[in-house]
Amino acid sequence: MTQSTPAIRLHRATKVFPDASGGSFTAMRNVTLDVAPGEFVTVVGPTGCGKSTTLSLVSGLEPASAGAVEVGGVPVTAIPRNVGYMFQQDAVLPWRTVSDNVGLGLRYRGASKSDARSRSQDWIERVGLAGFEKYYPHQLSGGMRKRVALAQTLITEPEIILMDEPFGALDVQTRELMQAELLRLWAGTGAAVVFVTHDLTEAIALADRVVVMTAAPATVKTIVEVDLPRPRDVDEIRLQPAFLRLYRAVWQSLREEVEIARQKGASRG
Amino acid sequence: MTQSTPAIRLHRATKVFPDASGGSFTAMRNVTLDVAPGEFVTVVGPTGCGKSTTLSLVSGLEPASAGAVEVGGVPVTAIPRNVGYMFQQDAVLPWRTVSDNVGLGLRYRGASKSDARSRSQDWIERVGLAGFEKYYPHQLSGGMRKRVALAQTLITEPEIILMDEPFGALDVQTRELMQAELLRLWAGTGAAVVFVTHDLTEAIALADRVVVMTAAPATVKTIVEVDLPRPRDVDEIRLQPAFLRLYRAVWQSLREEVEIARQKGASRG
Amino acid sequence: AKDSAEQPVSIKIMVGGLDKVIYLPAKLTEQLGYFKEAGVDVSLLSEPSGAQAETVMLAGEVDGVVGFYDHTVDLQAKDKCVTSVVQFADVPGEAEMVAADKAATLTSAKDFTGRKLGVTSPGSSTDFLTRGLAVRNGVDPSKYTTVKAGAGSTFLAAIDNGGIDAGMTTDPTIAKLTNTGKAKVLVDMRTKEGTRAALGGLYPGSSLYMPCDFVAAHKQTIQKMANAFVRTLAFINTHSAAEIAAKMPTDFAGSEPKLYEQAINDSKGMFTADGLMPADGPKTVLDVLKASNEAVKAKADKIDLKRTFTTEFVKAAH
Amino acid sequence: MAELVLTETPVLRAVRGPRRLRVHLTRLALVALWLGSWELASTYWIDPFFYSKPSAIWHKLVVWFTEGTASGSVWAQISVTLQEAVWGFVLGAVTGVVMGVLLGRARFLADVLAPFIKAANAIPRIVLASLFVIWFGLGMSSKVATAFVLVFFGVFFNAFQGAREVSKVVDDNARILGASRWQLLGTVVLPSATSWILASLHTAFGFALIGAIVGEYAGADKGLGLLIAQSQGAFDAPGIYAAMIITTVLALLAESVLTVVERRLTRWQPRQT
Amino acid sequence: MAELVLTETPVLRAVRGPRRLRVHLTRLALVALWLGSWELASTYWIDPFFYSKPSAIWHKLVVWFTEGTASGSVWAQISVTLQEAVWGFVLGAVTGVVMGVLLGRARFLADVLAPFIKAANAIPRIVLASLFVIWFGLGMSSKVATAFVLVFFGVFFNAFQGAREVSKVVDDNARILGASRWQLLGTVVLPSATSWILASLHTAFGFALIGAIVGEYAGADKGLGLLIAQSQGAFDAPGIYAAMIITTVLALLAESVLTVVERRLTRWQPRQT
Ligand SMILES: Nc1ncnc2c1ncn2[C@@H]1O[C@H](COP(=O)(O)OP(=O)(O)OP(=O)(O)O)[C@@H](O)[C@H]1O
Ligand SMILES: Nc1ncnc2c1ncn2[C@@H]1O[C@H](COP(=O)(O)OP(=O)(O)OP(=O)(O)O)[C@@H](O)[C@H]1O
Ligand SMILES: [Mg+2]
Ligand SMILES: [Mg+2]
Repeated sequence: MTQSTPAIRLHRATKVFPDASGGSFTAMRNVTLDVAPGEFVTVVGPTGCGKSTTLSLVSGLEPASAGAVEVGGVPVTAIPRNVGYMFQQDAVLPWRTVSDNVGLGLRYRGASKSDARSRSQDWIERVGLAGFEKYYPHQLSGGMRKRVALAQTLITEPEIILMDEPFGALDVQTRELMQAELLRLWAGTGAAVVFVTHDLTEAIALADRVVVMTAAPATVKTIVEVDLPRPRDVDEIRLQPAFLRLYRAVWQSLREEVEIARQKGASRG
Repeated sequence: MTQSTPAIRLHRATKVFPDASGGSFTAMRNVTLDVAPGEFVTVVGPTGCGKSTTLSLVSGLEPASAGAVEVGGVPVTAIPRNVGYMFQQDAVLPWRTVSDNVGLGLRYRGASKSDARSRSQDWIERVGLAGFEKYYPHQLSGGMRKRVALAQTLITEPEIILMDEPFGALDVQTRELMQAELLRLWAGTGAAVVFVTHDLTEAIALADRVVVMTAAPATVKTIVEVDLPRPRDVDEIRLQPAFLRLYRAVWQSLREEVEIARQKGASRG
Repeated sequence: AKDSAEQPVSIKIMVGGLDKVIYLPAKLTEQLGYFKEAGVDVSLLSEPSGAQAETVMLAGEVDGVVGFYDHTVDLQAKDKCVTSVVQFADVPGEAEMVAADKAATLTSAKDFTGRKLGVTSPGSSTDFLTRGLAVRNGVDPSKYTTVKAGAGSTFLAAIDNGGIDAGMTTDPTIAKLTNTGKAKVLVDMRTKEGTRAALGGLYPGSSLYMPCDFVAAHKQTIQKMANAFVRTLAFINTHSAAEIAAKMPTDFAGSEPKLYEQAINDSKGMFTADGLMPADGPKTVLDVLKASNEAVKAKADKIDLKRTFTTEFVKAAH
Repeated sequence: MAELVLTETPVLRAVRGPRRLRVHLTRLALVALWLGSWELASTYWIDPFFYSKPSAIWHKLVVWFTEGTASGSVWAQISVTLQEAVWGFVLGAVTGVVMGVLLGRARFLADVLAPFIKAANAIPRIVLASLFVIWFGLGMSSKVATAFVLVFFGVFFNAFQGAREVSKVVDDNARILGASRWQLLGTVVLPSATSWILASLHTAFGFALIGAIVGEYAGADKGLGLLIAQSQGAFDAPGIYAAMIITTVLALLAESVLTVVERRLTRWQPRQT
Repeated sequence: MAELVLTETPVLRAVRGPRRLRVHLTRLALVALWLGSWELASTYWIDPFFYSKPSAIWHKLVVWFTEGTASGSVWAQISVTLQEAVWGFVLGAVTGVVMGVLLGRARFLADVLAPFIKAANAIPRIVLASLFVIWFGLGMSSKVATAFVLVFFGVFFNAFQGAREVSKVVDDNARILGASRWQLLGTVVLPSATSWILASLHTAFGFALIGAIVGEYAGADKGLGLLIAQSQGAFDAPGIYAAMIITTVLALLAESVLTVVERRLTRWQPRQT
């Protein structure tokens, strides 16, 4: 893979779902987006516009209806190697303890039990779940389950990291800790990250580029380059004037889309 | 019910769960809180502290291990009448369409099919899901499912409204629209609301009082009275100096708790 | 294998209902210890359906079957050679029973038309006999309904609740029915006279038969076994029903030992004293089967009755 | 293991056509292979007296359908057995679902009755069949009863477990929304247990047929069970196999009806790829 | 309906003790009521010749256990039948789970084979039992085979459906985390299908016993099936019922073992209240 090959390439990617009444529903239309290796891209867009669908195309879990989806220069037909995907829904294994869930990816990759255990212990501490190693998911709170999923995804050190609203269920402070943790990890590895969020502060604070998507069917509306210096202190950065300018730009762009989405919804109804 | 009877009364309510290794885990300890009819209380606290547990005690789904839980002056032994509870997890019926899901509470209360349908149609439009009436939950995005749950809960016009991070998965604008919708509905009915959120802006903008909970086991740490005038425009209110003062108070209180939570976690590990 | 080279073998015999009185000599021989004394190792198995027992034998799973002689004729019509080695009974030991409330209108086999007649199972000896009776009395078998009524309790229940008008069965069912007055004997084939009157000759029933090639290959062993059986038949002839019943396992008597004893008493007469095939028996069987069995009817001319039984062993046992 | 295509690459709609064809062709090939080798084996190596052969079975079927059987037209036999099986199936399935769902939701009743139901399930049905003949007579009811006891238990245990596996949060949600006990059963428990119940129904009709035939075995004047008994009595292996084939075809027909019902009832689920 | 306590008010741990006692007492009362009315009825109204009576059955059991049966010690009969049933159960359950899970995940194979398996499921087992004697001989194997075919289908269909009901997002997650096919089967499909498989195993051992007994019916020199056949021939109603009771007790014992296993395997689930 030469330096110029994007880690992720979407070219006019389109996704059509069969619709409730036998017709079809276009969730994504002609989405074109390249993510370079080592780049951190955040995605914002009106609810229900097609953000999760975009991630599922990149992950290889759903095939595109039309257009090209490539990871590492190779068209996606199955799940690409070294992809990490943290789902929007609860996706940890209900029959595994926290410790086993976090170590799962390592075990799948052939790590020994004790090796997986010690490395997962480290991650459990990083996400602040020490003491809950032996708990089953149903014994955890929503935010704790999210953090298990986070550790589960990052422990395998994927080259492509897809995250779908990972920090939505966390309190402000924990969220900032997790953001810092994520940035630290990412800076070390040069992984390409696509990060979906509804929190614009988060979107700008973390990203190299913020992608604003249109209301369904999703296309790329604007891409806002975030030229803030790294390493960033997420807590402080949002007081800088450059940040506020970016915030307003993204906010404005998004607001238009939400309006469109609502009007569409109303006209459909 | 006289005016002085609180709509919800928790007195030294304690909840102990059996723990993973056969011991027990105290999720709430001696939580004492009264919510008056027509009062809007928001609850913030570190992730995993016991907020959802508190709601489940009030809803009658889980019995308290000790202490008193009363709704409308009556000890809670089963699900009290006229309670609405929007869960943190996805809880809509997967085998019902959006339209049927929203109308469910009405149908349970004996409304005719056509009546339920027309009233649910109204609510579907309010939450911006017009056009998706015939979709099944698995065909919706995470944020759309949340909005279905919202409509489902509010359509029955409950006197006690319990909401567990209802707007966490929505984009900023949609979230504001939903907040406004909720306030409008609540203002008309005089329902008591307990609203869990991680978004401090939201917590303050909506509330009469913000309850800050301690790290697990949850107790009430501080209660911040929000003396901002109503009706409030959520979008504008957060620029007022009074708001910023309140924000800082809550933030400070919460930050301490998160620190404690992290240290506890680390010492347990 | 030649006789001289023959190895002593252990014999497996499938009995078409170990507990049925008509097959009593099998278990009795074992109980009396005659097999051991004769120097053969015989194990008895049970299988309620005669045809199934034979299929198992032909498949080589057992060496002999205690069942009705008529099946050897039936099987020959299907190109399988099976030969009766010891003939336990020279009459079927069956009776056509008519339900008490039908006895007034159903007085002989001539009245079979339009009736529901019970047999243990279609294709069994009871079925052959019923058809034979009908044909001899001028009733075409298609004019009545054959009902699978089983034996024992199910048969009793069928008579009781009108499931069948009449039916062919053995002791102790016959005894039970007559004792309780629920049914009467219409045609009695438990005695020589009755059988002759019904079928025009003796109809040998209960017997031990084996595949022809097995018999040819194991003459010494079979001789020993025949010795044991002939001893048993003599024992039956010289002892009272009570003495015989005392030798049998208590379980066989069920909950009513008296009934069992009575059944043995009623059926004792049908056993041969010497294990010999009655002279006119095979021909009666062939006649009955010609009328009642499609396969036999089709090959009636080709059937060689001599191959269906042998008296070689029982004669030598004298 | 090359055949074990785990559902990794979701298949597009358009691919369905040829895929279907491939499925049918493979099935056909399997049947042909099986019948061919059977015919060959029974002609040259094994004794058709025991194992019969396809051509003889086919001939038997032709005779039955054109000339009828010893106990009358083959359609009469089929219709008797089918009626018994359908009744047993319907009664057993309905009772099984109702009792399973009710006990699945009523802890105390379930705790009390569980050992009895489990014990009843262990009673050898073949013995029951002859007891039923004694209790209910030789008519249709004894066969329906036999079919019933075979159908009931499978359906019951699945409905029971299905009623217990209802997602807790969905159940809680419905109760908060004001569902009464019965509404909860109808709108949450039953739909959620549907896949469980359907899974058990797939085996149930087969069991109903078995029940009817076992019942006929224990005593009857008509039906496929009688045909089998007759064929066994007459050493007529082709007859045995022919009756078995008719039974099988009946079961497959019932199965296809069930599949249509299933598709309607599980419309809400994500389509499996 | 007063009894139908839907699981509305979660029960605290402390209430368990007396609740358990109440369950046991109610059970006991039911058994006493049932036996008492049976004894009474058969003494005064119904014919014990057909229906037997508890005291006679008890007496029969005493005789069997002290003096033995016609074919030897009753323990020998039990051990023979139990061995056949256990083998049939183990083989049937293992094959059913393995095939069910594999086919549940392999669409093409499943599509091709489904009609065959459904057809096989409709074959009347009683006929099979007599065919098995011919194919496998009179020894234990033919009974094991009969038990096998009775166990297999129930387990198979449940394992199959269980493998299909795996939560899509959990499955996706495991695949993203790098699970190979086999790892996916072991860590996701099997655990998720566990309740399905366990539900089918609850009926399966009963079926295995039935299979063993039907097999013994088709020809045997030992076993509970033979005891039943013998009792039937001897009009010995107490014998029939006594043998049935022994079978039932065996099934209940197996059931209690299964319950222990079940509790271990489903430890991860929220405790049901
Ligand atoms: N299986 C499906 N069948 C039909 N429509 C679907 C299906 N899956 C998703 N959709 C539709 O596709 C659209 C986009 O869904 P998606 O989950 O990608 O949204 P999203 O941007 O992630 O929204 P959110 O922010 O709420 O999570 C939605 O309108 C949804 O209804
Ligand atoms: N069934 C259970 N068994 C054991 N512990 C439990 C159980 N349910 C909850 N807990 C524990 O109780 C604590 C509080 O959980 P709760 O869900 O109330 O948290 P929360 O405040 O809602 O957190 P979040 O903001 O992440 O949703 C957690 O530490 C959790 O591990
Ligand atoms: Mg999404
Ligand atoms: Mg919570």
